[in-house]
Amino acid sequence: MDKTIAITENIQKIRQDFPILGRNINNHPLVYFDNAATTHKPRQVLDALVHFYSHENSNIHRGVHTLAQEVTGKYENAREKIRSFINASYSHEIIFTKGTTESINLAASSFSKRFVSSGDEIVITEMEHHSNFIPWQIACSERSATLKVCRITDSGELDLDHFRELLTSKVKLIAVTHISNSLGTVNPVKKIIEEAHASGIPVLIDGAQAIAHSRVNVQELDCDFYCFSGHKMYGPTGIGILYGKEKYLNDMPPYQSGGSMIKKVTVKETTFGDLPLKFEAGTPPVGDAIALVAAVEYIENLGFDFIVNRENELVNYALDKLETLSDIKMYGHAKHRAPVISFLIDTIHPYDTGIILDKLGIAVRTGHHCTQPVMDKYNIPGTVRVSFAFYNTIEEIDAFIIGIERVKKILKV
Amino acid sequence: MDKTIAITENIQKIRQDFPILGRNINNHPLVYFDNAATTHKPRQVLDALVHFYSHENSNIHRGVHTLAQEVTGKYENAREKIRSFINASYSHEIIFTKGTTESINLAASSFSKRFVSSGDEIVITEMEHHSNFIPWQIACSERSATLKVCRITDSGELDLDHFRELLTSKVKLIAVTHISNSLGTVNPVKKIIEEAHASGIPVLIDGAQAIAHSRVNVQELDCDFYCFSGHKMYGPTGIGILYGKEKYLNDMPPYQSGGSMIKKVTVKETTFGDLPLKFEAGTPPVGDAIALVAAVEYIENLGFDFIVNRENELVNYALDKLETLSDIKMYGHAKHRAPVISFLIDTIHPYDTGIILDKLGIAVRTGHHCTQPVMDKYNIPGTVRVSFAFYNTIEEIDAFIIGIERVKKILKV
Amino acid sequence: MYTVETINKIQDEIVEEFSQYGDWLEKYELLIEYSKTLPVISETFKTEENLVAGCTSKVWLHAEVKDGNVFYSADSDAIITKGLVALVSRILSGHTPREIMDAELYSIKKIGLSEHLTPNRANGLQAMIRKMKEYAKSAGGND
Amino acid sequence: MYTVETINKIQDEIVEEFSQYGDWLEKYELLIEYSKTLPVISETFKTEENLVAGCTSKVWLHAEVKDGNVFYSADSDAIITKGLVALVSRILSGHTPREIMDAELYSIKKIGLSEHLTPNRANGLQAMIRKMKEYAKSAGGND
Ligand SMILES: Cc1ncc(COP(=O)(O)O)c(C=O)c1O
Ligand SMILES: Cc1ncc(COP(=O)(O)O)c(C=O)c1O
Repeated sequence: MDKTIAITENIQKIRQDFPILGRNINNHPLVYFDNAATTHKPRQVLDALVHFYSHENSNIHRGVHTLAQEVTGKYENAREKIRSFINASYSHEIIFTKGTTESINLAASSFSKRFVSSGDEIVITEMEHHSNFIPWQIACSERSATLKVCRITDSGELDLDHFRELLTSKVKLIAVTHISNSLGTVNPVKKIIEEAHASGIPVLIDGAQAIAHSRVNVQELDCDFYCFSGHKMYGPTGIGILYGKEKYLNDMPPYQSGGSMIKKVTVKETTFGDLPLKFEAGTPPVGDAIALVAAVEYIENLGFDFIVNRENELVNYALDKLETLSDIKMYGHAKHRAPVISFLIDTIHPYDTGIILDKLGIAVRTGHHCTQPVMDKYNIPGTVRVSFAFYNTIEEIDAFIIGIERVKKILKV
Repeated sequence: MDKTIAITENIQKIRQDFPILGRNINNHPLVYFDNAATTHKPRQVLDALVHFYSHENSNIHRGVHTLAQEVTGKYENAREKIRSFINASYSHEIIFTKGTTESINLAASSFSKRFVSSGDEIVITEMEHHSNFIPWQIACSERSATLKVCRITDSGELDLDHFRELLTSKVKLIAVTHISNSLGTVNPVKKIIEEAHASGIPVLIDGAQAIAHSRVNVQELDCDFYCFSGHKMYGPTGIGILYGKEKYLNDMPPYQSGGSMIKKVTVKETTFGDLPLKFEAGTPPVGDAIALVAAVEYIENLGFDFIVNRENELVNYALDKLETLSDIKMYGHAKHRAPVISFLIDTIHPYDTGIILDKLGIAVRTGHHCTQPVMDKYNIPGTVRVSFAFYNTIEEIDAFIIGIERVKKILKV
Repeated sequence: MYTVETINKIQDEIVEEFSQYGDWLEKYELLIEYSKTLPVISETFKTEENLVAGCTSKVWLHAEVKDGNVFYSADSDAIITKGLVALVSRILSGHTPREIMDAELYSIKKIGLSEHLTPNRANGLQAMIRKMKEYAKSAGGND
Repeated sequence: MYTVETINKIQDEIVEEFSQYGDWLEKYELLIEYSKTLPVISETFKTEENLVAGCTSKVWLHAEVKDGNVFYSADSDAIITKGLVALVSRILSGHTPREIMDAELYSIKKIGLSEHLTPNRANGLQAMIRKMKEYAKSAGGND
């Protein structure tokens, strides 16, 4: 009892760091269950942004003046902070991009130019977000390679038998999501990487949904690439990370080209600089990279022990409550799951559910969640998805459950 | 006299909007003459950023909940604001990117995939920033096309005779900078576009240096593409614009792929959405796009009449003062010039000049300014570059001139 | 002029009807009632071409001309969207192409459903209206 | 141990020398004086390979071993950079590979030039020191 009160007080304190959580929507207090789309930002992140722009702002690299030196240092410190956050071996294995989508596009374009030729194969899975699907589809079509798609089971888990069948000598890379954004499945990526490596195949992990919800250790996973977005980990939009093992990044050609990433430019020929700048053409999102440090620090201050416990508590409570309702059909029943729940109410279109919940101040995501192949598999137009962050509360879930009852009543189920 | 005082008071008021201008560097008040690298951000822009993240934050598109709707609306309003700022015909001709470099990479990759084949030519100029140089070099090498480089004259202007010679039927596109970032030259882009169009050749303008310093009207220019960065126009880092005429953008294949830019994804095939989303895969830098509106409003409130007058006054004063000094060699003597001055003091290395000036609190840029071919032309390792914004003052220029004298004394010229 | 007033007369009736309900809940319930009055598009017309782009839910829209007047049939897999298309269809259906093209749908705002009119609204109400007017145009509104 | 002290003795002398100058201006003037004492690299060694990467200005660095000791010659097109390389060269030149590899260049901070030590510093002082130690290593510091 005392412990519950302590946790509740703690959460109330945490919620104060997120000013937006105090908003009213349609005369109801906002219940924000769309954290898988984007998380909110604590004051600390905004303070870092404002401090940067109002006291330090400068372009980076090669400037000799104090501001340029300071900001270059802070930008490189941000890289080092991310390195230590995911335990990469070297900070030059951390490439700043504008988000997961760009990270994967970079990897798909640049890796396949170097390592994929006609007749080769790339393996992805049926549960990939479009951002980890289409870039490989395009890369394959450009290199006359074949895209192989690993099936998922009815419970929304990877079909590991099928996966093993796909591991032929033609496969040049496997791209798989750490956590499914539409089904909540946590994939056994360590095992997948082990088996892939046993066949000499490198693995790219789409970590967009994982990075904020459990400790990621790229050396322990031994993944070859890992991608994520700042805005899904309490940081600003416009910044993301591509982690890549040095041995691959070194061999891959640049992706974009322009300022800061060259050794020598002449009309005849251009030679490119070393990692990581080779992959960071132009002025990077310096302010966002620096503010991302504040997001990492915020997460580290809370600690993943707390975050994982808290989010498990929320998702388990919500699952229990949903089970007490009739006419709810869940999509995704993985044993190991993230704080993401996809469902439909009877034959009610997810759009209708979303509209009514919004009228009650409850923000859920509806639709295909950029995973059309998953929806095709289940032959549904989409789902209603709720996704939690540590700042959500049991009371919010109760309000959501009441909301579901009202949806059913209004839409006469 | 009264007018001067009024202007001075006005500038002092404007300077208050830029908190960083109050900083001391090495015990001297900061004199920031590195505006061509990046400009500072007024409070209004920071307020917009903070307001967005603390009251509105949400992912965009397809979300039916209120926050998602609001933010999608604001994001699309930002697009409309940029459209009206540069007077494009349609807001779907405005593509949000992370900066000029990405805008040009997108155009180079996507345009050339569609319109450039073996044996074709692309024309750029000797004064291009690497960001408007290397992407075309790479595109040409990928398409077995030839890159032609228009010469510049000793005074740092385009050699228009050479330009005309280059306009053959093989040329598929001309990419040229509006304003040279290392020489300050304002190119006669309207004339260039006219002549190119007369030969049926589309023109891309690199507007990175122009956008904040004079009114850009893309319909009047009739350019086919126009690229610029938010951070050089008093906006945040991580956001940029590619303007393209609908007729080209419609025909060009997507650049990056992923969420938000598709019509339908199946394992067999993906079909892409319409403009502008076709070119905006993944979560865009929403916060930065929205804050960019505040930057545009700030510029519009001041007005280009004021800005152009003010910056001309500053650059002319600085040029006059520099002329009174001995041993100064200027690079770039264009008749029509921007508030950018490149020079060297006798044989002093620009790095040495930069270091000493920094000790005096004066921030200048030194080096090749990402225009190595220009430095090669003049056979110098780089220049010292001062670049002004409306918030700079005559007193700052005086301090800079005194600084130059000290550099000469310390380095014994 | 008289004909446009007819469209507006229907609009005024609808505004009147909705004005009897105070809160959003009752309005939505009425909208759902509307959805049941929609002349349903025949399955053969549920083609890719007849889909309205820009809706999260699917909306199929078909138009037929009888005696110089345009009649709409439609369907949607989402009931609120279906209610919206039924509402607009009740306003526009049965009028001449010219009348439809000239119609200004002020009633939607007055009813208190203006939130659905923003271009970024995932139900694509604006897109539906645009498509209805396009049908009218190609049915002879060019006179 | 004795030998590292020799390097440190030189460092202490330099710290002492710089300590007589209060402000940055005098320090830089002294640095410029240092630049004139640098054993200048012969033109034939001004190769791409001998360039120190990561400097805004060009720095060429060469090392020779005489009687078991390493001697550096260098040049730079920027005088302050040249002063820095002269300073470090004065400290390290003439010592054994082992001594050079073990040397800790604490003097630079003490002199008040620590700003030049940040890795992002465009003069690449850290890169220079690294390259000098690499030369020492390949000259036999692996014993
Ligand atoms: C699993 C997964 N991958 C990739 C992405 C794309 O991330 P972003 O839109 O930040 O580029 C998302 C975000 O929706 C995601 O959930
Ligand atoms: C003329 C010109 N083009 C392109 C760029 C590249 O802009 P960004 O670094 O913002 O991508 C710059 C900026 O330095 C520039 O001055």
